[in-house]
Amino acid sequence: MERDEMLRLYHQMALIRRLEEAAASLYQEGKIGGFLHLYIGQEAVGCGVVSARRPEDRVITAYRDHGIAIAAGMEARTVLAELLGKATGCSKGKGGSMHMADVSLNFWGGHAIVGAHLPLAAGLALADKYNKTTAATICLFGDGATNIGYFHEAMNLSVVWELPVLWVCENNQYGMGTSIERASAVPEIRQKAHGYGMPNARVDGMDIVQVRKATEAALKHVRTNGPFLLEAVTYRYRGHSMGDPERYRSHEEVTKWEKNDPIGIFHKYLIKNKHATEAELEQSANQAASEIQEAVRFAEESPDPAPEVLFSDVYVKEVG
Amino acid sequence: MERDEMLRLYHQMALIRRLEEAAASLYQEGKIGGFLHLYIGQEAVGCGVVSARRPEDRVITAYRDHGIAIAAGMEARTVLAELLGKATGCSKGKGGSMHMADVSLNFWGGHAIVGAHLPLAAGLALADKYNKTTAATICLFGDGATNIGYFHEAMNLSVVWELPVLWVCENNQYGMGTSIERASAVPEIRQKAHGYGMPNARVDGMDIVQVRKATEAALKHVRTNGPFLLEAVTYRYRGHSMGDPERYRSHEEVTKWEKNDPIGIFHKYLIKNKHATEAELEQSANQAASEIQEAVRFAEESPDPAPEVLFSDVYVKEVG
Amino acid sequence: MPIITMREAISQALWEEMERDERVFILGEEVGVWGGTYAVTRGFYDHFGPERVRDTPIAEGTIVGAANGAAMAGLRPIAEMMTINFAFLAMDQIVNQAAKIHSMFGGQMTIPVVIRAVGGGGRQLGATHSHTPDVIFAHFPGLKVVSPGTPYDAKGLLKAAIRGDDPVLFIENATLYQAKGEVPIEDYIVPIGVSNIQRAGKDVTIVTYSKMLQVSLQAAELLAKEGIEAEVVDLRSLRPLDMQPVIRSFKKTNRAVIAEEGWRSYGIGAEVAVRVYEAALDYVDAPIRRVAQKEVPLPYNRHLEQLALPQVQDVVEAVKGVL
Amino acid sequence: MPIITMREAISQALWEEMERDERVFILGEEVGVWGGTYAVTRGFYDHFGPERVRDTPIAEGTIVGAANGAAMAGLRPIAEMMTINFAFLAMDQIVNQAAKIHSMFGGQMTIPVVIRAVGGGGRQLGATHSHTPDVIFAHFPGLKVVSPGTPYDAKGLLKAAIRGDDPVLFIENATLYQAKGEVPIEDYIVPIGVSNIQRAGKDVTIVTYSKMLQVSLQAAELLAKEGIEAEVVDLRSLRPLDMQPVIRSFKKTNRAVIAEEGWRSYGIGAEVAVRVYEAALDYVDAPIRRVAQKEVPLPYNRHLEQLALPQVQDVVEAVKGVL
Ligand SMILES: Cc1ncc(C[n+]2csc(CCOP(=O)(O)OP(=O)(O)O)c2C)c(N)n1
Ligand SMILES: Cc1ncc(C[n+]2csc(CCOP(=O)(O)OP(=O)(O)O)c2C)c(N)n1
Ligand SMILES: [Mg+2]
Ligand SMILES: [Mg+2]
Repeated sequence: MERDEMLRLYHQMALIRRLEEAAASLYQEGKIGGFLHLYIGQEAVGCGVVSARRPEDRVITAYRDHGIAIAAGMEARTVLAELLGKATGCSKGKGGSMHMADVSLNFWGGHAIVGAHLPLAAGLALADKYNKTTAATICLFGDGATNIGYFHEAMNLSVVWELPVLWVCENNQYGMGTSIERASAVPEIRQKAHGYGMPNARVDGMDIVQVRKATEAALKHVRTNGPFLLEAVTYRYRGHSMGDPERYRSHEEVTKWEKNDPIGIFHKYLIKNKHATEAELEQSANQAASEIQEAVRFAEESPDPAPEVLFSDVYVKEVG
Repeated sequence: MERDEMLRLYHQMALIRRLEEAAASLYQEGKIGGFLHLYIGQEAVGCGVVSARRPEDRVITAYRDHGIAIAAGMEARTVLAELLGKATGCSKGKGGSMHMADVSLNFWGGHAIVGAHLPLAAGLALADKYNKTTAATICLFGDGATNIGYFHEAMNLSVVWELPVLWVCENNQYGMGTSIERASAVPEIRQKAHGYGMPNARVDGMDIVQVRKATEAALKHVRTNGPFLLEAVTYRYRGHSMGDPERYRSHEEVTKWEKNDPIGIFHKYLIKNKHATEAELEQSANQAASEIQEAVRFAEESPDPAPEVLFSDVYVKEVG
Repeated sequence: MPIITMREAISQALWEEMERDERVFILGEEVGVWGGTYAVTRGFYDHFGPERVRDTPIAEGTIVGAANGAAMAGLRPIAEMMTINFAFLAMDQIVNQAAKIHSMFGGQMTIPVVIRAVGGGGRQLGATHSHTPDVIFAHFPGLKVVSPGTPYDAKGLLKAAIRGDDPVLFIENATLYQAKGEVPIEDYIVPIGVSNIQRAGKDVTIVTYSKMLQVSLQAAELLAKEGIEAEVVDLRSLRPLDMQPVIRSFKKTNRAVIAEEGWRSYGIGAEVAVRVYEAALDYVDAPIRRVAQKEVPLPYNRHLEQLALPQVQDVVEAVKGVL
Repeated sequence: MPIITMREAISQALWEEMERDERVFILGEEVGVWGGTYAVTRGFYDHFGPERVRDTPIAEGTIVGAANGAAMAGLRPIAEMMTINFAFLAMDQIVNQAAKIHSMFGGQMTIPVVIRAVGGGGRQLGATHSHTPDVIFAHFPGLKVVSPGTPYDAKGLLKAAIRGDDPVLFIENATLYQAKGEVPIEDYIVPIGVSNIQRAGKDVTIVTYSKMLQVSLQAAELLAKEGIEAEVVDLRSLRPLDMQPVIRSFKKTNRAVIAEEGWRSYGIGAEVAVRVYEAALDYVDAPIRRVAQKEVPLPYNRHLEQLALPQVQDVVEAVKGVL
């Protein structure tokens, strides 16, 4: 990675962290409704993975999607506007937290039914193959999603059809309150690739440098040889969504992982390797904070969608 | 295996063969409707697997179920009566070819939606575990069924819950007209067990002695350690169902496998090891033929269900 | 009689039935350690243990499928779909296995399974998470479909479902969990398939169920202030569908409004209205009106979502429209 | 005009659209090498090759899901459900993804996917394989649901579905594949969402679609012999539902029968009847009758199955009942 790219990613991770904190506050103020799933703790995965793509590579993920949206190039204010259900949001206020997308950024959403976007990803990749392009599709999903039938069907199909898709499991150890040991037959997600004869790797998802490197290698494979399963081991510091009683894990466990903070790790790495000074990083972080402040203002001041928008976009051409 | 047991199984295999031939004729005569999936060529799997069970062990399978019904102890005439839709059929004429069952024989059907009975099998096994019995559930399914989500979910659940279930894949190389190579990411079904860390074995499904032995070992494992995946490599000599144009395989391929006929193999084995004489086996085969003749007569002479039966058994107690 | 919430009523029914019958157990996502996503099974895991309160992987088809299998083998499973939106993934097991197996094998097997599913919109969950698809399940013979509107009915109907031998889809509405009502201490059941007059009136018949029962009762209060006395009939069960109280009421009022939360087209209201016309055409003084959800995927934005959902005022206006 | 079968008409539509537009391709179980379970795509694999006629593993949810994804990316996939019974396994992708994605992301993505599915009973396939569940799909806004009753309509509607930008569930009836009718050589489309008078009459309106269109036309012939002239309206599309020709006909005849193959309760007939009442109550001379399937899981036995399915005679009697 170039120095500039590293600083860009550091800033991006900081931006996501601030964004999610702001979202939590707005939720508590009652300005965001529905379910809100924060990405705090997992920033290195999204930023590391998505930054390795070429512009023609598609990205698709589950409902824990704010961080991925930012990594894909969405502006924080567009994310926040969508969270507030505003007309200026990426989905015009119709999608909300779980349904962020920007097709012009090759970011295909934000999907709320666990596992349902894996076949969608297979289809996106199929289209690129059909059109004989060299684009790959990057599909992110959680550890819990690997137990549903969709996962199996999509893995299998991607191998049988040699689809250019990179499957990225963000293994944050829990699907809601169910630890991987209580839900999955195997303790490491990468093992599931064996059942499909699919090449695979497991990487420390708290270390963006590792994630980036592993993704580059995986994407190289995908472009020429078809699907690859990358497992990134990570952790979410907050509850599954707002209002999670968190009875399923101990405070100690969370604290232990917080010592491994992905932003902290990257910070140390940048300083140690003299890619940046403390002052530069502090400035970057401060800038992220003010960007978010500005973005919140934008979102709050944006208008709600007009009432008649309710009936638009149900069909491409309206029908009786 | 005792000599008596071997002769019983030889007879059973011959009986199934004759039964299926009779069914094919009855279908051509228009006396059987719907779909008809014959078991010809796969007899060693069903007879070998089911004969290894204890009476308390449950058996459940897919729509290619006539052979399994016989192996589970159903009389040929009850099978044929069901095929003809008669009131004397095992399902009172309501189920037909794809839905044979006899709960008193611990045979839980005959299920026509590919993969749907795998979760049912998990549930049957769960009940035995819940009730702290030592019974196992034997669930048979095809190679094609291993690509659907149900397979994955049921495999995973059986490991997570340590269910006493023996998964038996009758790999006859095709799901309808799609060869395993064209539908499955891995060429051997047993490999799929790796994704669940599940013990597994692959056995020559044309050789009943091997099948029986493998099943005994597998069931032993299941009773104490939970699920096991047994792959039996076999072949169906007839089309997928009646009316299959069979454009997907060559005549030579079928002929090659016919040389491996499971009844022929067992025949040779019994003679070679002096378990039986040619005369004994011939008599057994002849007896099977006349049993089927008799069973066809019974089925043809049996009455149709009364019209009012249409409305019975929709609910346990009729409701308005 | 104690006044408790819908959540408590459902929780009590589950608890008491598990105490009463060892064959009853619960399986689903987050029903155990978490205590139920909507806190309905809080405390169950500690009391009944992991064998009877089984957390599952995320695999709806197999949650219902395993419940069906366990039911075939004589247990009485209660399978929880975290929300009814995920029941689409278990559709085959619900309408094609649970609903058919008893009949298809000539009555040999029974499927005494209860599938609990939380539905409804109004919480800004977006289009995929806001369904009220009750009608599509009610279309299938072999299945029973129940959806209570009061704590009393919730407890009594759920007990009936658990004790019965048929598969039952038991649909709860998330926005009703806090609704309160009187529930006796003593054991009771409410039989499945009996509609119920929730409010007597003489001017118009409002037919409804679940969340829209509460909305309709509020509408009836407003109408009463204007001197219009609405009779409110709660269907409680969508299959079997008991039309007798509806017809009886209609023959008295000659005017009806049907209020449901789901989409209008091919909804509950269509069937109910047609049956009224079939049974009482001569009594019809005005076309029966249907109050339902606007026919769009529910949007996230709060105002748009509320615009799409049927409101008290919609019921009031529909009533005035038939008078 | 050439007279061809429904099977040929559908096959022609697929073939011609694949020739016309490179983005159109087919995926499903046995669509390729086998030539389609019902021989609809026979010859396609050899002509268009394995990239455009894609045999899939048995995985309905992912067949539709991958089709949805490919559609999002600009292709025009035609996903085949070998039978509509298996569409329950793709329910989430059909009603919760295909039907919502365009709206949910504010119009950014379109899902120009066609899902072909063969349905219907009468072939002794047993309860799980004999569904006519059209109504449950028609309940979902965002999806279009089409089900033709003649070769002409099949070809024209399928072409419209393929060329349109919305997700369409295209339901065929297996017992209609041999039905014959005139189909022009020239390219044409039949717009989705337009009902059609298939037979003019003045005494009664029969509203129907798909297989029951043929049954209703036979009934109309029998009735004509008794001097009763039935007007037969073919809905062709269940969502959007075009009621205008129905209402217009009803205002003339004042009597209606609705004939569908699926179960009565919460069926197509309920919605159609209610809309007639809503629009033309003053014209109603007799309660509208519904002809439908008996409310049981369809049994295997031929006689029982036929007893359960709506027959020509049932339509005749229903008509006499409303006269
Ligand atoms: C099919 C389906 N079932 C259940 C849910 C409810 N649900 C939402 S997120 C979630 C946990 C998913 O865990 P995982 O895949 O590990 O992702 P994470 O939340 O950890 O990022 C569940 C059960 C859902 N959205 N879809
Ligand atoms: C969910 C589902 N999809 C498709 C079908 C149609 N179908 C019936 S049998 C079959 C092939 C199954 O192959 P396999 O599992 O290998 O079993 P075999 O027929 O070889 O015994 C298919 C596709 C079905 N019954 N259910
Ligand atoms: Mg997780
Ligand atoms: Mg096979």
